[in-house]
Amino acid sequence: MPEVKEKKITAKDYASDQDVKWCPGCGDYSILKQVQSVCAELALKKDETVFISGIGCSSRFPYYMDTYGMHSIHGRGPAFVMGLKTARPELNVWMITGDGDSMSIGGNHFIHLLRRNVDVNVLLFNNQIYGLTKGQYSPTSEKGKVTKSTPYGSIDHPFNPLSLAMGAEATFVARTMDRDPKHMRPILIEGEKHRGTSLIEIYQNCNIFNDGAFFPFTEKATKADNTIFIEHGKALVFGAEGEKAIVLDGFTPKVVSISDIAEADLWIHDKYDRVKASILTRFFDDPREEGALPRPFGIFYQENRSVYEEGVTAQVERHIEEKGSPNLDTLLEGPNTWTIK
Amino acid sequence: MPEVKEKKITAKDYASDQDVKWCPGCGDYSILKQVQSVCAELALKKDETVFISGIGCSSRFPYYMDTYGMHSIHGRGPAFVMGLKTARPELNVWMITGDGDSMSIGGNHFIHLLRRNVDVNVLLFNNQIYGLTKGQYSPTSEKGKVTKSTPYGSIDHPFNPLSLAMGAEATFVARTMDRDPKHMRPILIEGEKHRGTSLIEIYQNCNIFNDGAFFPFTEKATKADNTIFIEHGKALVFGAEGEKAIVLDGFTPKVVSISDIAEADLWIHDKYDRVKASILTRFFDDPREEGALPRPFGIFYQENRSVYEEGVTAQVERHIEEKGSPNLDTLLEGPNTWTIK
Amino acid sequence: MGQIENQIKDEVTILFAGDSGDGIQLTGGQFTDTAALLGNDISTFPNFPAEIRAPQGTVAGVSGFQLHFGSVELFTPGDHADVLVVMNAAALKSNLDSLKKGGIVIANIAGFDKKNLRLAKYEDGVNPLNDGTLDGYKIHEVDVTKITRETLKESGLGTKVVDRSKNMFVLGFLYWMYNRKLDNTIRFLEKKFSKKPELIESNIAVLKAGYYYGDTAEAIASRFEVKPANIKAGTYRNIMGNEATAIGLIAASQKTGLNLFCGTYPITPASDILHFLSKYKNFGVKTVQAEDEIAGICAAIGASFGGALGITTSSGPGIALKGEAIGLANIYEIPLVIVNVQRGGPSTGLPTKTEQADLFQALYGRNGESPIPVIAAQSPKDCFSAAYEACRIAIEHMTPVFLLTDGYIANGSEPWEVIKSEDLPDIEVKFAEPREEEDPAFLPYKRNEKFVRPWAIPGTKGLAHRIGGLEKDFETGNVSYDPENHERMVKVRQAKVDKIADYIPEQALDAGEDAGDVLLLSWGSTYGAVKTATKILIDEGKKVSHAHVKYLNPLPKNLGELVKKYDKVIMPEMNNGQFIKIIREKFLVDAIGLNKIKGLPFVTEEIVKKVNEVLA
Amino acid sequence: MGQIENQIKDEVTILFAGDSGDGIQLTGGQFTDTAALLGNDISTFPNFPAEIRAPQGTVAGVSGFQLHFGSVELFTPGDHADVLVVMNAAALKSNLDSLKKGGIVIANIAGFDKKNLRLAKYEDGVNPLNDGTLDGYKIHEVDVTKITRETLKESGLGTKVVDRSKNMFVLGFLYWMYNRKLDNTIRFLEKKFSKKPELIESNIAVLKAGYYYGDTAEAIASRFEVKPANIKAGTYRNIMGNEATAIGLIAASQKTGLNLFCGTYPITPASDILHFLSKYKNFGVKTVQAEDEIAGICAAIGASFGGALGITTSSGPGIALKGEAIGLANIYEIPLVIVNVQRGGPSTGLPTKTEQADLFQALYGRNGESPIPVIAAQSPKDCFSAAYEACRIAIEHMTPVFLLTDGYIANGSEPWEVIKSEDLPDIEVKFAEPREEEDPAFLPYKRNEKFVRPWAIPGTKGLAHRIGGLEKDFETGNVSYDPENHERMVKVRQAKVDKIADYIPEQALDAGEDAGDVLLLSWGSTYGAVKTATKILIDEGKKVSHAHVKYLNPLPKNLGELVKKYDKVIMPEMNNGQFIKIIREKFLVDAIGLNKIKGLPFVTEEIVKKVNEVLA
Ligand SMILES: Cc1ncc(C[n+]2csc(CCOP(=O)(O)OP(=O)(O)O)c2C)c(N)n1
Ligand SMILES: Cc1ncc(C[n+]2csc(CCOP(=O)(O)OP(=O)(O)O)c2C)c(N)n1
Ligand code: SF4
Ligand code: SF4
Ligand SMILES: [Mg+2]
Ligand SMILES: [Mg+2]
Repeated sequence: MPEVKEKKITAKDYASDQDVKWCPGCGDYSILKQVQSVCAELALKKDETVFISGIGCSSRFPYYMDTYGMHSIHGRGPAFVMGLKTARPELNVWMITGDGDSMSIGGNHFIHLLRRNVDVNVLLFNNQIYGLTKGQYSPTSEKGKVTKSTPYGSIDHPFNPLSLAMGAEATFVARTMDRDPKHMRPILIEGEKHRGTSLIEIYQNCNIFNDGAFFPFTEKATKADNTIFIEHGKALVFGAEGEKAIVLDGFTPKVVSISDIAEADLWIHDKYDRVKASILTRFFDDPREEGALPRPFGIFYQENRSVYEEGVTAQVERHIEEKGSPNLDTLLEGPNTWTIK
Repeated sequence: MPEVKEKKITAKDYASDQDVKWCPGCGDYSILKQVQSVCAELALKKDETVFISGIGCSSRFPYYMDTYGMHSIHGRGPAFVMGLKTARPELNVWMITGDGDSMSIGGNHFIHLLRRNVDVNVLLFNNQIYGLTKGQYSPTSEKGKVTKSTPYGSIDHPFNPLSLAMGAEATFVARTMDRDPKHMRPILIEGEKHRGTSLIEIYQNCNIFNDGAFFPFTEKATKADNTIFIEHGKALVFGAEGEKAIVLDGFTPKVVSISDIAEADLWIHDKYDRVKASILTRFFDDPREEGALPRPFGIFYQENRSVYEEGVTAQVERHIEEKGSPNLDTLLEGPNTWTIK
Repeated sequence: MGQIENQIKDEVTILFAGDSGDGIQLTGGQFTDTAALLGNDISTFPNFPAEIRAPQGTVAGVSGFQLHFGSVELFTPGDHADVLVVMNAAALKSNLDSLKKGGIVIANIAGFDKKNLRLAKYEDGVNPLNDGTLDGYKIHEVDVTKITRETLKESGLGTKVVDRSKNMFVLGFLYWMYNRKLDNTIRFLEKKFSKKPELIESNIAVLKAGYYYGDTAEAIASRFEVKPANIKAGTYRNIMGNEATAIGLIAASQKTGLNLFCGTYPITPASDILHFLSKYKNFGVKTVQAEDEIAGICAAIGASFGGALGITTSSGPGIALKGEAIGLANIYEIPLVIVNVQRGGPSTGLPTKTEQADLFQALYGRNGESPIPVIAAQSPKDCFSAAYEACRIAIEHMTPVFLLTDGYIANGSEPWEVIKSEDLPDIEVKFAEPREEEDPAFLPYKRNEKFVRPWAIPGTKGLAHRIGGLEKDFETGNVSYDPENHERMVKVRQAKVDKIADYIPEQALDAGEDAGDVLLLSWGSTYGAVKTATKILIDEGKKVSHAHVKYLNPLPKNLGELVKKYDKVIMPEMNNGQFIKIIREKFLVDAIGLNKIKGLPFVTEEIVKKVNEVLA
Repeated sequence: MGQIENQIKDEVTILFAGDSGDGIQLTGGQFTDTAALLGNDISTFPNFPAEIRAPQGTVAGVSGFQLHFGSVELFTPGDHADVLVVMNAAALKSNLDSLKKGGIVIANIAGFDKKNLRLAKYEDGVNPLNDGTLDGYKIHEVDVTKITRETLKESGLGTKVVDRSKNMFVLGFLYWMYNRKLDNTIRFLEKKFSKKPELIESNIAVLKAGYYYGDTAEAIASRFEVKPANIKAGTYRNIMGNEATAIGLIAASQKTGLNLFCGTYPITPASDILHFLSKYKNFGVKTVQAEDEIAGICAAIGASFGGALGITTSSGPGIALKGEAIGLANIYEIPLVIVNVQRGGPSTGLPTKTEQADLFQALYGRNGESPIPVIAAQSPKDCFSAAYEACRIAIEHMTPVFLLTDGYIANGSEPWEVIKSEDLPDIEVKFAEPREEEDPAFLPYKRNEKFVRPWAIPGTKGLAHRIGGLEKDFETGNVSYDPENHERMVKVRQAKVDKIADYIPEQALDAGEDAGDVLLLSWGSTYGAVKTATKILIDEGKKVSHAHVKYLNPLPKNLGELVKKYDKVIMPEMNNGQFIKIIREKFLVDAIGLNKIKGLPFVTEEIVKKVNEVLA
């Protein structure tokens, strides 16, 4: 008997009927496209997938996905995720957030999500600016940034989101960029496969309020020298011809010419090594500075740790085993009664 | 002419007229005493010193200090500090917080305070429990903890407060304990001297709801083997007779017998080394486990970075220099006027 | 000395007071259980200090437990105590006001030594036991500490442990005074210390010592008897308000088959609801102690979106933090129960004291037009039905619902006739049905006759949809900036809440005629005091009626009509006047407020007095 | 063709509409400035889309700017436009409703090509320019894009840059229509592009092209003249509401010598206050963009504790988050100004639209009894005096104060007579004086005749003291759990706020007799529409009066008396009825609501209509 072939699901099937309303040229479009295409590749069930977001340009994302979705309130996405996943662990949940949403107002929920290790894919659209409120600096904006709210330059030292995540017990820490869809796809897929909170920071260009913030990493002329693509088990090499490598001098990373060192001395990326991953997250130099280390992209760190909602469910199940099925009448009666005749 | 000697100020001078109302035996008493005595030692001006706290047993602290003080709302201490210091950078400000106050509800303000590096001494009373609300687990409670709100054991993976602080760009990271006043004093003094946010985690026994949480580190019988006191420039040695040392095997710390290694191979503590400090904050094993690393006490990390409120003030001053003193009439007039006759 | 008299009493109020460490709550709880088991009606009121263990011996450290029991129906823990038990000087100092003129003081004289007198801030040389302070009262002094130690001197237990059982002496003595048997407490001790048999023995010994002391000591002239109450036949249990709330929530989840999800953050006096709920995991209850109140409520909303019964619990300051998320739940139109166990405010206020000052916060504490049903519980046991009813409205009307209780009834207890699960009212739950591709488009905001939209949960085929906090189109739920649509949506959200009035009972009178001189109009935990006062006034021949409002939003449809039938409307509230503003505004009646803002419940006589003033 | 007529007009309303990227706001702003400089009275209303750059050409992406200018006094941006300028089909679609019957449409036909018609969701083949949609209007079609490109074809500039100046063509053409000179805009262009001289030239060229087009094109039959208004002699400037708020706050800080500290978090439509304030660092202004709204207000409270003038600004959802901290400021009794630039709610609602639905949130949006003064601004320029007055009350009465404005007046603008700093009312600031050890103890909660406690700031000798959120003793401010003290404190905090009524003006009538058939009672940004409506009604001979309430808490002392003198009280509000509840409750008058909840301000005729209905 011939197999009945199901109609192959495509990226388009994940697009909702709503007009996408980001500014023309916004980096968000590329991310939306990759997510939809990854959904199709993994054939995620639309009816069992939920996109949850906070508030911001990026957080409009769920409206554009033909799945279940919650556009919630500013910064609180992780809490909605925690509630939904705890109640319904079997659902496939994605969270969309911006650098303001997750690093500013939502910082606390963000770090608590990571430590609890709820099974969710977190896409952090980092454009180093508040887009939706028309251009104020964010906790990831570089110091000295001139914006609407900092006409004479900002004073705050920024967060390094991945470094913060490492400190907050994250179990999957990765970075990619809007302008390199080929790189983004496998990272999204790995994130989806990871059990626990998969944090994927995506450098995203806001062409209206912070155009070019990441051009040193994303544009052809400068990309090769300013970025390093890290892969588990592969050496840390970069440059247009792969001519440069990173080695550790004690604990200090250094750029060397590949021809100058022995293969055995190369730094082989190990995503299970917390210390080395932490050092990698600290590759955070301003690319315009002399001797800047290249910015890493890829999966920095991964750890296998128990998942919050599974723990909750297991406890419920164990308790039912121990105490037996619930009996409402026993509960209503309580431990001590007396009877009046 | 004979010098007029001022009456020497004593710890008692910093005690307010209010009855101290912690439970008898609470570790908070010892911290209060040390802080008052350090204030006296440094002869801090009572009228120019402000203690700010959130809510919790620990946060009652300001009431007991005869300085200015704000007992505020749960978790928001850092924001009050930021406002007061920005408005009045010359004041000497201390912040008192608990593990619930700073790591749970106040986590976001806490990490933002650290990244901004406001000049304040933060004393984090970590008793791994909610004291004031009578014994629920906190984000620093160990997994599996049985408390009023987790009768079958907690599920959350806890924060490692110092590790989180490192990820949040802290510039001064230290740990001490209620039961070792001799160790606490110099740490408090160094914290007070540091320009920027000095984070001092203090292990504090809540003898009512979490008695003995830190006994492995604080009690005579076990202290020597379970703790390591780290000092800048000194080797990482510990044990009753200083017979054990820590060395790094690659990036992995190991306990060795001091007799087994050469002096040159000892790990000399360098509080300015971020990577090594980060590794030290990860000495976080359960002391009851086989092969547990000792828990470090002392100053883990220190960094000299510009202070938030000074940046704000400098900007104001530069702006006055550039634009001249303010003229309210010019402001009221605005750039464009017309006259109707 | 003369024979011991046996007096029959209709009702008695005992106030136990001592140091936080003295086991006062346990003692009171035991007496309560024993009285209940004998068939008395009871009502209790524990009163905690704000500190965990304030310094021993000080006024700040005094813990109290007031117990009212009787052979008649009771609705309050008693205006004033007949008997005041004080373990130390501070306990006397801070509670003497609550004792009836001529009442009995039982004092542990070990608690009146120099040190304790100083800690209680009596002046040097002054001892209230003998300086005339207690003139007009009947004093009975016992050296409880000493007798306890003597009783256990052979036990081999340390002094600390021995001293900890001195509350059992007091309990035994009171059992003697009130002709109670010891078995209930003995059973309790056997269970509690099942792993420490030496403590069972020692505690029972001291309990008995107290009982026998009554028999032998000749100082007390009377024993008292309080007969079983003539209450409705049936099986009863004793219940605390917070426990009743928790059980009410679980019952609603069991009855509907929805999983209960509670997202919350500890805060006094609401934490106990979490503590209770977290024990019942086998009922499918999931509790999350979140990082803060905001995360707690957002998690509950997330769970509700997933088809669970989402609950969040807190007290005033925590509720203040939830305002933004409550607005979201309102526009999501999703079931959610928000429990506020009110305490003294503003700000941190008086965390361990009671108040009713968060009604306006419930009604209005968020941005925009965001109407939310509000229900208030009137007594410890009523917390059960109020919680159950809050769930019913939340689920059947797809809306967040506020349940207001307060510190007074949350920690108080009373007997509760055990209800069978089958007798619980039905709650209708209907998830939206799966949809095939060829079916018409799913309209997540299309309403039924109650103006209620469908509850479409993830995992349901063909219902994928998105909800958000932006204004939404009337049917599709898609974002809409259309001006007319916005007005229509604001109005329909209001209409949906107003419509609930069709699904709740009309307002009934609790007592009195349906017209008259005065209507006492109350809500929440003032119920017992107002009911008792009304009875007294009616017995005095006054034309006074009482109506107690459980549904504060929407109001019962007949309420306006009802209030207008009285010459005067008096509204007692433990706040500076909140519900009265609603009544005045809605019905344009010149209602008169009676306000008590002391962190303490009304006593009956305060209400009687006010009514008499108004009538004069 | 015939000669061009020159009509004199009293007032004209122009509505510019086009894509967000079309420079509509700039065009409107330039026309406003030019009209203002000529001495017209003006009133403007910009209307933004919610998206930053919604897809070009769609209805969602339309940006509008309505400008009302006249030789008579104006109080609103005009009910309906005389002229509608549309840059594309979507702009016509979404704004035609706002055009007067018989009004003029100026349409850029390049914006009506196939693509644009499709984006605007017109059906295939339908073009509103020629399908009868515009029957009864005067249409003037211009291919703005084409002419602009032609004008600049020699300029060497790229098409993108060239196209961006097409708004200048429209502006030039309207200058011609309304007999305006170009110099103000030329000066503006010279300044704006001082670093890009090629753009000065090109923009001026297109501006002139527009002007000359009017001269040469023969399609328009009339030019119009609007004479300078007969307004009070003096020097004027144009001002937007948010700017006026910012300047009002700075003025109060300068006048008192206090440093201004603003702790805030961006949110539409309040962010501009932060943007303005952050520019004035040389005024000692310190702004902190905090991590969230809670941190923003807490930082402001911290700064106030330190002796600064603490300010926090937000809109509805952000204010919801501040509830707990506002309660703290209330019990701290410390100066603080909380600005809420209201927007459409509930929840995220309609972020770029206006509403007045946060009054109850201001009055009641927190736990416990926590009374806070509330002031509302009535127009863009009034934001200045309202902000200044909010600071005065905060400082002189040691209290947090709510200032309510809304999206309508925050983004709208009008002329404002420049005030001299010396003419600003005085604000009294008194920090508590240093104290020597031998002086009597400092009592941080001891009150003066206004019930106001001293402001004792760190750094002051001998005044070290602690404040907190727990209830405090009446004089010492130490923590107190005493029941009587709590009631006393709740009452005195209320009395302090009530007392402010002695220090604000009595309620005056804005128009009409002091008794009559109808009182229009308004608050906030409805002022202009209600004032204009009242004038019309009075002119028609109706017995209508108008009172506009600026102080919403406490209310002016005579307000009750005043409202009772009218047969009917009508209360227009851009919400579902909030202030009306206060008036009904307080004065037991059966006030009638007129409610518009569309994210848009009232137009005059809506009010006139309602009054006529009530009078009928
Ligand atoms: C409680 C609250 N505060 C503030 C806002 C206003 N607001 C909306 S989005 C946003 C920041 C957006 O920045 P980000 O998260 O980086 O998202 P982006 O727009 O850059 O994608 C702010 C401050 C809000 N909607 N709610
Ligand atoms: C907004 C708010 N939520 C909750 C509470 C209740 N609460 C008071 S203190 C506390 C936690 C205390 O724990 P921690 O900070 O560790 O202090 P500790 O008492 O252990 O010193 C909580 C939950 C509160 N006061 N305010
Ligand atoms: S403002 Fe920036 S982030 Fe937002 S949609 Fe536009 S380009 Fe994208
Ligand atoms: S509860 Fe614990 S932390 Fe609080 S005062 Fe008592 S011992 Fe100290
Ligand atoms: Mg952003
Ligand atoms: Mg703690």
